[in-house]
Amino acid sequence: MDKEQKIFYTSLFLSCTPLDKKFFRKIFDPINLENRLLSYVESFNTLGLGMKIRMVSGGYQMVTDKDLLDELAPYFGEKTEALSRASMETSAIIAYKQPITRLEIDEIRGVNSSGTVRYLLEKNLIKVTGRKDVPGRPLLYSTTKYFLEYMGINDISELPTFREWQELKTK
Amino acid sequence: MDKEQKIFYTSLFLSCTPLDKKFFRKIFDPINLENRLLSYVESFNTLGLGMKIRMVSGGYQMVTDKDLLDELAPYFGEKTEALSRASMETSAIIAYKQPITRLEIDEIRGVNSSGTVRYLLEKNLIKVTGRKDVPGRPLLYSTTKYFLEYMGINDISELPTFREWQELKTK
Amino acid sequence: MSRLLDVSLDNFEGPMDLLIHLIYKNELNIYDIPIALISEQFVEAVNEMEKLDIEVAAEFINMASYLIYLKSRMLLPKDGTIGEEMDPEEEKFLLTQRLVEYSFYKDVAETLRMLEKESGKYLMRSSTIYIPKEEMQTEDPYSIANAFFSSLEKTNVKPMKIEKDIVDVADVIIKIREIVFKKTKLFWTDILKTCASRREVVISLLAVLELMRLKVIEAIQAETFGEIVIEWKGAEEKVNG
Repeated sequence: MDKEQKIFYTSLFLSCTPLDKKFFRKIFDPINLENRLLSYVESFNTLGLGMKIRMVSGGYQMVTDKDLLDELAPYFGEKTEALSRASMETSAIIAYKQPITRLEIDEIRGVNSSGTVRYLLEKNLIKVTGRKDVPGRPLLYSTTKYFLEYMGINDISELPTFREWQELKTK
Repeated sequence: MDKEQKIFYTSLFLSCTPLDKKFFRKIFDPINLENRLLSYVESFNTLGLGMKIRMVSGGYQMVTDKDLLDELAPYFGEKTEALSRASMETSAIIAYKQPITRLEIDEIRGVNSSGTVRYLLEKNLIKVTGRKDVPGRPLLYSTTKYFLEYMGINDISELPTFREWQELKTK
Repeated sequence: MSRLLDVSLDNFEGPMDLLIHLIYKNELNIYDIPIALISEQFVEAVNEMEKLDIEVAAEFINMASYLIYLKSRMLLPKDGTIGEEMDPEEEKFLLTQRLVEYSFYKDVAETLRMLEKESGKYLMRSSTIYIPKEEMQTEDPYSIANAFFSSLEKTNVKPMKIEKDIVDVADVIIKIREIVFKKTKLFWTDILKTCASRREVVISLLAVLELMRLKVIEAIQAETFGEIVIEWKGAEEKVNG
């Protein structure tokens, strides 16, 4: 293996973000470079080490194999900040009652939810989906696709029903 | 290549700090594990990809080859300034006499070491490991795992002993 | 002789370091240092520094006076007095030990310097890569259901419905007085649960403050944002109750 190939691999190893072709044109002989890089990528990926080089947005990135994610996630999964109780409660109300106005959320929770709603909007867990046809035309909120992803479900209908919840609770 | 080997490589790829045997004992079958890990290290290092797995501070770490330093350093080298003589001397004393109080360090060095001790604490090369059971209950200091990593050794016992040093001196 | 000190004081980590330097310069045996010679040179070095207007650290001055004292003791004949004065041979032995130990650590520091240099040739990533959370399951549907239905339940079992728009402080004081009297000790959040509106929460807080002022109850908060414990203090009534 020649030095260029090694530098290609180690550069991708040291950089956790993708490195674009411009970067390699700067440090390597640019003539016919792309072909060489492609062959480096291929020979690396055929090694099947568990990590591989993928091409993204005009660059290269060293990543782990998809099928190792389950094993690696417990140790290298991004630290998620858990939702606060208020956020959990509010997003749950929105999930079950969507589309819903802020006033209706407040009524169920018994407290003002404007701060929490703003937080959930920022976190992309809920979104505005229209206005309710009542005086004042208040905004209506619904959960997002990301909310489903975050909760690990495919569809809102997968959420437990009241009866199922009661059964689970008493167990 | 089996899944265990791939997970070993990708874990080392993802982690910037050395992963110790304890970590792998948790996720792999612990029987005969060390031998398997050693063979994984060897087969990785013989690939000559530019990065290699080194054994340091009682664990494994993926690093780049020494001979690529000049090429990689301009882009990825973090400029860390070398330790001062006072820091070296102080950390040497702590390494051999740990756990040790600051006063005991001062006595050996013949000077006040408080600034140096604070610097080493900030650099995570030493840590507080308790209090000495003497009047005033002064803090005790020991070297950290990072100290081993920084020096590229597995264990303090790899440093020369006083006896070895004396023999060399009197020769 | 002063040429021995060809480096400035800044280059020495301390008096021990300077002593070691002098021993090496004179090619002396560290295990049998001629105290007279070494103390002369040491003092001269310190004087030199003072002449150069370098601020000499107290450690150097201390060591210089110690060496002079040791030298003078060694010149005096042994008079047999034991205990009150130091035994110069014993002192020399202790100084030798300290010097040997220090010179060991000085050499280890050199070893570490080499290790540092070697280890520095390996590059590693400065941060661990974390797998983005989109690829992982973070909350489960049950927790969402639990949050929703629990909040519904909470609304259903509201114990008090204050009909009138304006909540009267006097009423709330009576209510809280009753609750605290019954339970003797409870949390502020227990009182919150009995509140039907935000307005009532505010008035309940005022009521608690008023009852504290009247020394009927006592409220303690152990830490910032921690739970507030409310305790009955109206002793005369509690005896009867």
